[in-house]
Amino acid sequence: MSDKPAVVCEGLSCTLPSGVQALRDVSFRLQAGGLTAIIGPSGCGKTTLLRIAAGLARATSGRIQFLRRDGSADPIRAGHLAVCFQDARLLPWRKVVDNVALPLELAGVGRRERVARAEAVIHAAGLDGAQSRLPAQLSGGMRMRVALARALVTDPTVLLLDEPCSSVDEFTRMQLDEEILRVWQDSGATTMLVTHSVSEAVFLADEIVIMRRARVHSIHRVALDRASRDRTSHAFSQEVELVMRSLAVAAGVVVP
Amino acid sequence: MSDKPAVVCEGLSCTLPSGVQALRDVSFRLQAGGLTAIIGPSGCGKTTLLRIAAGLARATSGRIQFLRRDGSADPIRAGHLAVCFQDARLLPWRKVVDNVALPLELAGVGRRERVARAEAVIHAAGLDGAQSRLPAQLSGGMRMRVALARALVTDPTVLLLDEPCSSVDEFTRMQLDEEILRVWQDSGATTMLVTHSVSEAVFLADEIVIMRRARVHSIHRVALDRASRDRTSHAFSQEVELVMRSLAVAAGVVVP
Amino acid sequence: MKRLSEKMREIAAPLIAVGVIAVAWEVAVIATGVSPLLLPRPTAIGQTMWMNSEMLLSATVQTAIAALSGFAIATTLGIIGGSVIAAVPVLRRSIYPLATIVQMVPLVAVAPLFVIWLGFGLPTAIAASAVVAVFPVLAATIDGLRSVDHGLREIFALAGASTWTRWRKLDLPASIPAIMTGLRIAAGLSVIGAIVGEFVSGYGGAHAPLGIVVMTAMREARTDLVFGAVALSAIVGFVLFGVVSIVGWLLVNRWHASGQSEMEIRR
Amino acid sequence: MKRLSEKMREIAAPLIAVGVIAVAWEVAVIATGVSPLLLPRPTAIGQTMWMNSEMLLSATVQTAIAALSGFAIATTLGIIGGSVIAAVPVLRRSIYPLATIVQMVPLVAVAPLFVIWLGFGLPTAIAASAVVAVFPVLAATIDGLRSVDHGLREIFALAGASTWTRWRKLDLPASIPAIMTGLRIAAGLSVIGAIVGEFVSGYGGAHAPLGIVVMTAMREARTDLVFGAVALSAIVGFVLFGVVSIVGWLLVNRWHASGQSEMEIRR
Amino acid sequence: DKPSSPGASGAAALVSIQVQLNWVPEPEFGGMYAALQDGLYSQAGMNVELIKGGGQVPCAQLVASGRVPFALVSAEEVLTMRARGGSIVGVFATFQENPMAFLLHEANPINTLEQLWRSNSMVGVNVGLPYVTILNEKYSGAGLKLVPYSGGLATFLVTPDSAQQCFIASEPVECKVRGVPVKIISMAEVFNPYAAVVATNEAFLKQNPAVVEAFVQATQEGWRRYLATPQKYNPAIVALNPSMSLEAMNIAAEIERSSIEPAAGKGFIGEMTAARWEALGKQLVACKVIDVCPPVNEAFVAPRAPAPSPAPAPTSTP
Ligand SMILES: Nc1ncnc2c1ncn2[C@@H]1O[C@H](COP(=O)(O)OP(=O)(O)OP(=O)(O)O)[C@@H](O)[C@H]1O
Ligand SMILES: Nc1ncnc2c1ncn2[C@@H]1O[C@H](COP(=O)(O)OP(=O)(O)OP(=O)(O)O)[C@@H](O)[C@H]1O
Ligand SMILES: [Mg+2]
Ligand SMILES: [Mg+2]
Repeated sequence: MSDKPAVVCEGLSCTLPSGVQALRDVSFRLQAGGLTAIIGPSGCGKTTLLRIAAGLARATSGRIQFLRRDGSADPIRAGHLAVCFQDARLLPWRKVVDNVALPLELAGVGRRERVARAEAVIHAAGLDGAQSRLPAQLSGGMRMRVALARALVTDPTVLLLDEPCSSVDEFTRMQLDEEILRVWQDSGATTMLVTHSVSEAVFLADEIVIMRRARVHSIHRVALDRASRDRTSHAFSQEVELVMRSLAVAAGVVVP
Repeated sequence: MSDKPAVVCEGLSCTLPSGVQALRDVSFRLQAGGLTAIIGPSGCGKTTLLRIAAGLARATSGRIQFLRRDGSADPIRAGHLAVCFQDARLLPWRKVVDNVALPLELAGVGRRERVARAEAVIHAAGLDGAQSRLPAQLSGGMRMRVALARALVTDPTVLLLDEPCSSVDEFTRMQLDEEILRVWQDSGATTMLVTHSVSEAVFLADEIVIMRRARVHSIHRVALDRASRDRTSHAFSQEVELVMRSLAVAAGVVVP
Repeated sequence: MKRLSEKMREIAAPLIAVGVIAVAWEVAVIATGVSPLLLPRPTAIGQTMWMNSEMLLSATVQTAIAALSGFAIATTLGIIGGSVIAAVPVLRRSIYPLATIVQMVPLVAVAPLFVIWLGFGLPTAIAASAVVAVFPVLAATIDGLRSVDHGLREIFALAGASTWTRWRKLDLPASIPAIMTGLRIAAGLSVIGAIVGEFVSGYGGAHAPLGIVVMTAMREARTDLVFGAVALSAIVGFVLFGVVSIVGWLLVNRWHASGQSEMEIRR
Repeated sequence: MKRLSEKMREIAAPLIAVGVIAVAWEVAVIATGVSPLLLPRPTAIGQTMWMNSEMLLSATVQTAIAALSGFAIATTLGIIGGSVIAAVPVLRRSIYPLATIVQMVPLVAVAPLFVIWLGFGLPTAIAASAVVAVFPVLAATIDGLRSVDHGLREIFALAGASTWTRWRKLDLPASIPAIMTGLRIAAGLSVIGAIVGEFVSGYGGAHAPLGIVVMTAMREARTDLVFGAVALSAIVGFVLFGVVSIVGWLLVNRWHASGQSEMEIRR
Repeated sequence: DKPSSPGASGAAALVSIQVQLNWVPEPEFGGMYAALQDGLYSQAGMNVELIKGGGQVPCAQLVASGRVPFALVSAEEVLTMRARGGSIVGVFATFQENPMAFLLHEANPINTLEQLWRSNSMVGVNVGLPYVTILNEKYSGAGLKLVPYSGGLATFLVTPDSAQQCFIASEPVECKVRGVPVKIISMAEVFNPYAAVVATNEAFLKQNPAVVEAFVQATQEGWRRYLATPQKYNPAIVALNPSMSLEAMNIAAEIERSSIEPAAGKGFIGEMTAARWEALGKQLVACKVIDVCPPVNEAFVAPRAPAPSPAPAPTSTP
């Protein structure tokens, strides 16, 4: 896992063409091989941050760097950075299995292998039986799961997930969380997870970046041992409560 | 409020063109002026049910009826049934305010009045300042809030909401829940709310229909008084726990 | 399969329309007493076509060959050229507007060049057909490619897909509905292009193609034969149009809005 | 505003391309020694145009009036007709394929009808222009309307919007990018339609339009004048194309993919 | 307002008459422009408008359908239209000799129709004209490469051993002006219909015989004047068609004179005879353009010989 880069943001600001300042002086670090969650009110700049990290948008000032353990810059090879966007973005003419296998196809993986790998993640995403449906024949939650499966099917060094589980029920979400965890642990990818679920963040992340109005509000290190992250435990609830309070402040809610 | 119809589903089944059976023998009743939540795993048929209720899809068998208090059929006038779909469905060339005001515009409400009414819901949805942006200039969560605002801006007799709050953070969601509650109480609309959040369902609904694999798994009457629905109270947590267990069964999760 | 057979049934619809129009036309001509030299009756046209069926058949075959070849060339050049132009912004700004010129040149004016370069007969008719038909394909391809969803393009950019790969797997499939519009327009144009090409390029072998039949019949004031030949060229165009429509439908009906049947509120 | 001025700059690009092509052409003609009777040098064409500028200017104005009027008629009929056809499935199945015929009729063949119904000169040139240009607009409108997102249509259906309201507020705006493609194709066709119309209809006014100039110059083997007249007709076409493109861009750049600049991966 | 007896009411109400020409203003219509310029038509009580044509104007259909009272057509068009039921009538024949000919480069060894048709030259001809069929039958032009005449001269000029059909007062003049040595081979020996025939339609003729007669006479006089001094009238034609030079028009007028003017002492301008129409009809039937020749005496109204003295057109019919 020593080959996964750290992602370092320093003083990132981003003013969009419309004049909206989506990020102001955002600094934080995704630990190499770590899993960092980003939470914050709707519209606070999470997606913009993820897009800059993915190289799809340019920061107005500040910089973002991918660094190896030894401090040298890591020019991530194309295809080694996987993104699950907030909208599913499926190719409407491709079956589920071919949508999921797309990144492998583009990376030149042979047909048999990529179908096998795609079917494995499709199964993990609870989409058995939908392999040969077209996106239009899926429910909204299923479409998002296909998009997540497509991001997880590769063996990325950097994994950026933008609310991958927002449109599924709580139990499916837990199941998907397990899958994200598995992929992260297997691949050791440096992972950034944008989410609205505090309990999801606490369950999955090493660190939680709480954003507020285009800025980093606070950064919370999850104090729980990975082994002891049981959602039903008291410690877990306490941790969730803690983050929730920070988030409440970020969201401008008066905390009782 | 006596003019709001009850919605009665009897033995609804729906086989989609692809051969998927999205609903099997679904029966339940939306009380006139009541607020019913539908929860269930992703892909279990919630959206299909909502589409049939909205008249956008046809049931293969069974029937759905809109009934007045006196038992006569209520042919709901166009524009008196409002839907917030799972995807935002905004007109990309219209500003936020004009998207929200669209149903009023189509109902022939004058420009000044409809802008005023639209701005009020835009404010309640936490979208102040975004009135004159185009949909492409919004974040994912903001787009969904615009869609919700568009459904709430009319004075519907039947209100169908399909996961309106799934892509926002927990605090914005609470704020939106308050707004849904307010609109529901003001208009007395017979409301159906598809949601993935059990606590949202418990907070808002009179009854919770739990679906499983195209069928109604169980129907839960929320035992709490509306006045005493405090999310931090023990009674509330208990109620949530109760529904969660049913849902866990529906989702096929072994409950400890 | 059921839907494909439905599609086949759609072929019947224009035939019925043709029948209705023909009857209306017949009645109108008889009622208004317009001279058959200007507007012959459909029955007279049919009779003439029947009497000259052998000659007309061979003419139609020749013109169809020219039109089909021209259409094929226009399709190929239009899609390739359009893709290149869409991919290179400087070309799109400079060459694309100029490409309009290819459809604006009066063929008779450049006929001598065509004829010198390509010779008389079929080659010039094919070239004329291609020249007239290429711009719609080009324009539709360019506009289609430029309308591809940027979100989907990002998926390919992240995977490091080459422009060529992205074109094959995203841009082209996503543009098929637009390109089909271009091809539908080009279908008809390729036929008229072939006929005008025949006007200027001539006899081409023992039997005259439709363009020559039209010219000769016009000079001989055989209006019914003119209309018969025009009807046959229209049939060539219809068939091409129909094939394009069916192919387009087969390609996109499963995923594109245009392939889905219209929704209506049911309650 | 900055983006509009950028758009204006785009007008310069084809002009530069014209310059480059002209130089290449000049060199090629000199190098290959092709007869100026077949392919005159651009400088010779320029000279001839300059010497005949008055005559050519008035010819261009006349042809431009015909082409513009034809284009306007084609746009109106194409959009209205396309909307009606798209709205009524039975028409779409029966009439739409038949509509291809309007662009497939050799104008010379129906010229007598045109001239007799519409009279000499301008009216017939306008009609010819409209006939040639209408189908692309029609086809693009139909295909555009049929591609409107069904999800958005449901919003209107639920609000009980009439077909007319939905057309104004949803279908038409959503189809503008597609319609613009049709109009871009129609721009060039309307010019060639006007010129062919002039071939068959003669001219009413004192001065000959471009179609007549082309005809007479050909008869007199004044190839440089033929090319000069063709160049002027091309300019009319360009201007029309340019106006359509700019109008289209102004209408959709804020919301449609085609108006957004290309994304590239930055890291 | 319907045209009625012309000249009867003097200058009061001029009858409005349109004439559809089949080409742009050129010396082939010189007599009509001369009549216009000298006011012969208005003296005859007509306000004549010569509508400029464009090469593909459907003149025969226009006049047969009554869209215009007069149009210029060829004699074979009159017969074919009549054979198909069109009510067109020739009233004045401008060209007594077929003005269509073959144009060859001067250096070309071919000098006769027979030589040309038995050669394997490339010959540009209009598709669908009867003379091709006639020549084919007569000389079996098996080796000949017939190509469509596209209305231009460029192909001919760059191909020294080619030939193409021409109008004697047009393409040869252009070549002369350019200094390209050419020669022409007339096709009159095998196919000699009247050309630039002024035609009207039967209904108009029946209702306005006087108008037709007056028009024909004014045209006749116009031609007489034009052929006498074409230089006097050509500037006005150049003004209408600046693409042809005055020099070229003057040359053209000289060339066409012999085909228009009657040979000394024989006939008169515009004359038509039944024999010539009969002969044409036979040829058209022979080459299957028409199945049966319509009665030729109905196909034309021979113009009267002009009054011996060069007087203005008759202005009074009591
Ligand atoms: N257009 C369609 N064609 C074929 N199958 C469809 C179509 N739309 C939905 N389905 C299938 O119907 C079933 C029910 O879909 P529906 O959208 O009602 O689910 P849902 O409960 O709303 O799920 P989610 O919570 O993910 O939105 C799913 O299995 C889905 O795959
Ligand atoms: N293309 C755009 N043009 C202009 N403004 C934009 C654009 N995209 C986003 N914005 C604005 O930038 C801000 C940050 O947007 P972003 O998408 O990063 O929010 P987010 O935190 O992801 O929100 P959400 O949770 O709702 O997805 C918002 O105020 C949004 O309105
Ligand atoms: Mg976002
Ligand atoms: Mg759903």
